Amino acid sequence: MLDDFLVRALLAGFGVALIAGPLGCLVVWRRMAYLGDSLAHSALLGIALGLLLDLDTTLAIVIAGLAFAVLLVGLQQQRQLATDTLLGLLAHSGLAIGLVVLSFAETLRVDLMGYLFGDVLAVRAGDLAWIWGGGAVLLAALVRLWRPLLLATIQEEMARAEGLPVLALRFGLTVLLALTVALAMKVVGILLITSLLIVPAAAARPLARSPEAMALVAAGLGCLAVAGGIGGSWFADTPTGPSIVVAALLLFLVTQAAAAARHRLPRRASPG
Amino acid sequence: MLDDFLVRALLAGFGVALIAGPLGCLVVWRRMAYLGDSLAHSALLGIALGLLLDLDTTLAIVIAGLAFAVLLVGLQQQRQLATDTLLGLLAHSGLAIGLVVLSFAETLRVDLMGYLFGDVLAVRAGDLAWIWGGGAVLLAALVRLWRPLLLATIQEEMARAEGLPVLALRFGLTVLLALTVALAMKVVGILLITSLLIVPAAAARPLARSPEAMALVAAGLGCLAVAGGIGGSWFADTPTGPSIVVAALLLFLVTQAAAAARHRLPRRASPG
Amino acid sequence: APPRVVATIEPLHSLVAAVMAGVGEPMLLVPGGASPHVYSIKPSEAEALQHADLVVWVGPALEHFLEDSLDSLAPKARRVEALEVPGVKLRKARAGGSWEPDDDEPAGSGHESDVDPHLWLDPQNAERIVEAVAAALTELDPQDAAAYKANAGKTVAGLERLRAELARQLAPVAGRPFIVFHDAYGYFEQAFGLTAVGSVTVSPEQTPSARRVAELRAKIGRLGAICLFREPQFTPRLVETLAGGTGARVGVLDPLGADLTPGPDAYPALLRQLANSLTGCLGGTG
Amino acid sequence: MTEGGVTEGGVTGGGVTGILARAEGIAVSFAGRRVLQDVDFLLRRGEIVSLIGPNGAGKSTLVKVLLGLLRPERGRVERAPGLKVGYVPQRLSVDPTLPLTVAGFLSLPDRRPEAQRRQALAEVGVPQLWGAQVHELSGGELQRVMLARAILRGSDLLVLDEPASSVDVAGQAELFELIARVRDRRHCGILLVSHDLHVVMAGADRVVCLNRHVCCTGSPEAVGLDPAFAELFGSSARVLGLYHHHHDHRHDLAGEAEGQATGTEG
Amino acid sequence: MTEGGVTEGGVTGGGVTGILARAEGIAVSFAGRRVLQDVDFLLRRGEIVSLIGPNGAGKSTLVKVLLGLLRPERGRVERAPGLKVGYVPQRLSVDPTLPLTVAGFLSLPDRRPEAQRRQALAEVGVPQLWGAQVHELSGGELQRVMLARAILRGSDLLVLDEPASSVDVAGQAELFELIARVRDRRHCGILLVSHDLHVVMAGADRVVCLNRHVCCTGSPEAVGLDPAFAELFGSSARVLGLYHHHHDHRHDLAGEAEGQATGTEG
Ligand SMILES: Nc1ncnc2c1ncn2[C@@H]1O[C@H](COP(=O)(O)OP(=O)(O)OP(=O)(O)O)[C@@H](O)[C@H]1O
Ligand SMILES: Nc1ncnc2c1ncn2[C@@H]1O[C@H](COP(=O)(O)OP(=O)(O)OP(=O)(O)O)[C@@H](O)[C@H]1O
Ligand SMILES: [Mg+2]
Ligand SMILES: [Mg+2]
Ligand SMILES: [Zn+2]
Repeated sequence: MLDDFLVRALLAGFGVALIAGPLGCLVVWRRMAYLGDSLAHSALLGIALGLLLDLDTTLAIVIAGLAFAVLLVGLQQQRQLATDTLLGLLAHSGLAIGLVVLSFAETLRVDLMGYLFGDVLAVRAGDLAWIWGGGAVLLAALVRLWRPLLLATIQEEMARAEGLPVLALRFGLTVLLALTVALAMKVVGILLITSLLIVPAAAARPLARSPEAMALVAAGLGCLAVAGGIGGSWFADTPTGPSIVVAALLLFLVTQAAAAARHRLPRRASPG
Repeated sequence: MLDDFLVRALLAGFGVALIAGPLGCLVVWRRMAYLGDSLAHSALLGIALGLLLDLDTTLAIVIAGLAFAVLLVGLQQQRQLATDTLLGLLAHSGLAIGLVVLSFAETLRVDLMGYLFGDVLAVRAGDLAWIWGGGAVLLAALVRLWRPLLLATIQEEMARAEGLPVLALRFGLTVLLALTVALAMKVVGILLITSLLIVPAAAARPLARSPEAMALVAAGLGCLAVAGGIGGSWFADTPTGPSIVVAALLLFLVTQAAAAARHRLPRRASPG
Repeated sequence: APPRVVATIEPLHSLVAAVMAGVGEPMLLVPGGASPHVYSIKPSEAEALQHADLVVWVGPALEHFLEDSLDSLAPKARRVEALEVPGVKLRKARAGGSWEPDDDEPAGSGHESDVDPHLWLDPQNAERIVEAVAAALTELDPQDAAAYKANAGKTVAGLERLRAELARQLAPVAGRPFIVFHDAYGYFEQAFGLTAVGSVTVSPEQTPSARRVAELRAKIGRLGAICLFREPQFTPRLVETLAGGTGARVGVLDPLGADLTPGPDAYPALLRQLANSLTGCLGGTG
Repeated sequence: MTEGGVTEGGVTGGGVTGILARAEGIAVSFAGRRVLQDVDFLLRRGEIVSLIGPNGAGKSTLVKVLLGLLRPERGRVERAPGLKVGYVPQRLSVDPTLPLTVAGFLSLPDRRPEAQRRQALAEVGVPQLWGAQVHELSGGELQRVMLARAILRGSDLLVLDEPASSVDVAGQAELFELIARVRDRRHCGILLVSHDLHVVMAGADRVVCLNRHVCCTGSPEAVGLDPAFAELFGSSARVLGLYHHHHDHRHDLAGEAEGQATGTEG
Repeated sequence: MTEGGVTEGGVTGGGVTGILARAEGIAVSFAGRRVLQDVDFLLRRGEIVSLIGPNGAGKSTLVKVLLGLLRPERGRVERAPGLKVGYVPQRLSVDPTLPLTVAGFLSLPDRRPEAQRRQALAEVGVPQLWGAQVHELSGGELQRVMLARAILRGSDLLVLDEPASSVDVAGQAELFELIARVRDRRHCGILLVSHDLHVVMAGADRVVCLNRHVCCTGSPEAVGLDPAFAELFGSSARVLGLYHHHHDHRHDLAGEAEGQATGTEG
């Protein structure tokens, strides 16, 4: 017996998983695993500022995401700090500034954590249209950028020398990610969207021999995790969002174990 | 007029900054910026399990940290996923499993947010002894491992071939970090300790030409951020922990701007 | 069949249960220990909401997580939103830190998130909620109208007695200053003329500044003996910082009644627990 | 101090003897140390230019300036408008986090027909690597694959920084023949950087000898006889000076290597 | 199927003619493809062994197996107990996130007196790089510095995988002289991998020719005349076969390179 809200949750989860799969592969290849968290924290800052300035929350989140993309691409211009460091720095600073800003308007009650956990069971029919419509647009943009992005990921200097607009590509990717997170975080929560970016892509890695295969497998595993997580949450009566993440983790463990078994011989000797 | 609690906050902050500076450099070099968050989330899982099994919280945090270190080092044995991906995966899974576990024990009261935001103003005299004593022990261990760790960071294959116990070193570093985070998170909160790991190290990078210099500068900048943040929180009436993070961010921006001004010519041409 | 009713937090659940006594039992959404500030629903709860005929909640200022869920899961259910119940007296949240008595002002227009949502701690507000719930139930289930009317009358009378009893109990400590952990007791103070002189923080996510801690400590010193109240969900460390070396006593207040067994008796028990904590600490016998 | 400028289109390209890229008066310093000083450089369509010089001479730096990857402190760089560049950097490493076959790599960033890709692989002598993962290639295999991709792109300008440093001895001869063939067929310009005097000079039309500044430039024969060249490469160069290029594509080289060369000036 | 084993201490080292490392019956496959098949290898104290073979022959793989970085599918590896290894891998890249001077790098993982470090840098021909940042070095400079560090460690066994692939021509001769000097002075064993026939064979006591299996092995002269060697390296090897090693450290080499070499078998 599939209740209505379960169907909506499934559809929303599938929509998010399908776009998060390919984007997540780029996130994993480019060492941007922290990106979801950083974006989320900058979004919290955006929400806080939006409340102070009486802006619409979604608008505030999108503006914060774009500002974040500009900042990140700007900071990446120097070569002395790795992307994960920059993302960690932005994440912590975003949260800290958000908290300081909020302290100036103390009586505003902003439920920071509400965004963290979100609620995939509370998806409305209108949200579905947003997720699938927005997801399709984002996916189309990603397909257009796919090959240039791959080359820029493998050998950035070479890509630049050969005339690819590497800076614009990096900015484009960050904006795509920011919009995806903004789209998904109001509906399914930050924890779920950032997990669906990383975990299925990581689970897909040992099964893939080409970037496209990895993207497709990641999308498929993401959908599997959504279905499994919602099913598990129904039967065990556990919180749905976290259950999906746990399902994704299980898939990751399965593919890792399979890969380890396949490659058992020869493997790297354990260092002395 | 320095109130007693301010002195304690300063001393605790200095203690954390002094150990976080050098460790943070290793975190930044090894692309482990996500480590603090992952450890913190695994600690939350530990707390949840500890409550269920009636364990002491500190013990639960330490056990969770060690388990985390084993898991991370184990997962790093495969080469197909970067460290930041593994850390992101562990962070999200840790949090998700923690939430699922907590849902089975509904009446447990866990103040997740208390650990996240902590409070450096609530430091007790006994905490100071822990931080400085524990910090000294951890720092001594770090000094012993410093050079081998550096070589393993630069060229892991070479280090292994030359007989360094790379796996043990990696495990040792992760354990040091886990213990530092465990030590500090109960006292100053997760946000502050993870920020003090990343931000001062990032700020120190452009000023340093040797690893040791970077470690010392990071420790110094961390102390400066603690003093500045606590001072700022006093004068501007803002929350103390976040103010320290914002102060560290300001220092980062200053050193970046100084480096950019110094290296203005020649710089990389902006790509097409 | 009796209408299916969902109440969000334990105090509201208790009031609803009292109104429905003998007809049915409402369901409690957020269990006592969990904080309504941070909650994510499970499928069983989503299903309960989906099948609910009536949802009783405080409002988006408290159960933020429900704001969207209600629209999608229970679009047709009747709702009683306590913040909107006619006759309920609302207060503005006070900025944390040091308060003077004239800081209390009634909430009028302004941002909805400025409202202090802990309105159930005023027994008169509880009476209004009881009446609103009874009215809603009567519309949904006219057959049991008589039972609801009788129950509501009994509950309101009980609440009146409770108010008188607590007023008597709390009168001796009315003038004694105390400090609370987060600004959750304004309604209770107002109802019984208590003098809270500050809170450590407005909401648990926001930690105080160094200056505020210093001010609160100074105030404790100036006013002499004073009580500081922590809450069971939150780590007591800051309260210790405030109390340390000042001679202030530390007590415990719990605005949600996490330890209480859900049911009609939970609400009075909650208020008595608060009153006992207050008199215990402020009266110097705790 | 004039700021370095990079222009696209200042050079009229397209023509058969058109200039593909030109640098004038280039100066680059790193942390106050001059690495390039007043360097002029010119590359025309259809010619193979070898850039040689001792380690640290600034060869890779000049290449990066020419390609617009590095902004010079002084001087001007111009590139023909719409110039299509193929570049093989000196240091390569491919990350194992990204699964990628050689076949897929050859189709980046634009899809290429399979037949073309297979032929390019065959031309660089590694047809069997079609389905191999790029990050698992051996050092020499990777260099060959990078070269195949650069050639496949149909570039107007091929820039190869030490393209054969890990390629085996039989392969090197083949590769330099291939490079000459590509130039003949496509009439593109080729800039070849190498430390290895004999292979690089073998097929070049022009040699530029760099050591912070341009020491000497001209045909391989002329450069070989230049005293600046002898000074730069020490006694090993003296023998190379006798070098002659036979157009039957057999490379007879006599190299004498002996100690005590001047590494870098001051 | 016997699992590959790595033993430390199965070989009695220490003695003047002691064996430093031995591999027997090594087999390695990647994804089902045999890369090494039944390979035996032996390295004694005081000898310089050159490992040569075409790209993809399995040279780097064999080195990794010998060093214990890769567990073989079959076969045994033994190393002298307490063997001190110095290793320069084929592919190097140093991350700019870590600030490190050349001087500091030479003191990893153990501190070394400044005088020793300066001398090592001078020996590899780059004394001026003392204060340079490691990640800013040019390709050849980095290789020289890596070599200096490996020599400085005072290892019993030096393993250099393509140590001179980016080093300039004058530097290469110096480096191979230096390697011979190190061997003479320290009496250590040296394993040298290279694609570059003439430089590698120049100073070697023994040459091992690898192409999935060991094709031929022996003194440079003997190997040069071996028909397996000629087959492996094609016509370019025929001329090299005439090679003779003069002990006045002048390296006269005549190399003839011509197309159509057999890349890898199968
Ligand atoms: N980013 C940098 N910062 C500081 N110094 C640098 C940087 N890049 C290169 N250098 C220095 O500039 C000099 C020239 O470097 P370049 O890479 O151009 O040399 P090269 O001629 O290509 O040498 P090789 O033959 O070794 O590749 C070297 O001494 C190098 O140490
Ligand atoms: N990790 C790996 N996975 C799969 N195949 C591999 C891996 N490492 C090496 N190979 C393959 O094994 C073969 C031998 O590689 P190896 O690096 O040992 O060659 P090599 O003799 O050192 O060549 P070169 O002269 O080009 O350095 C190559 O064909 C290579 O593609
Ligand atoms: Mg170079
Ligand atoms: Mg190799
Ligand atoms: Zn509250």
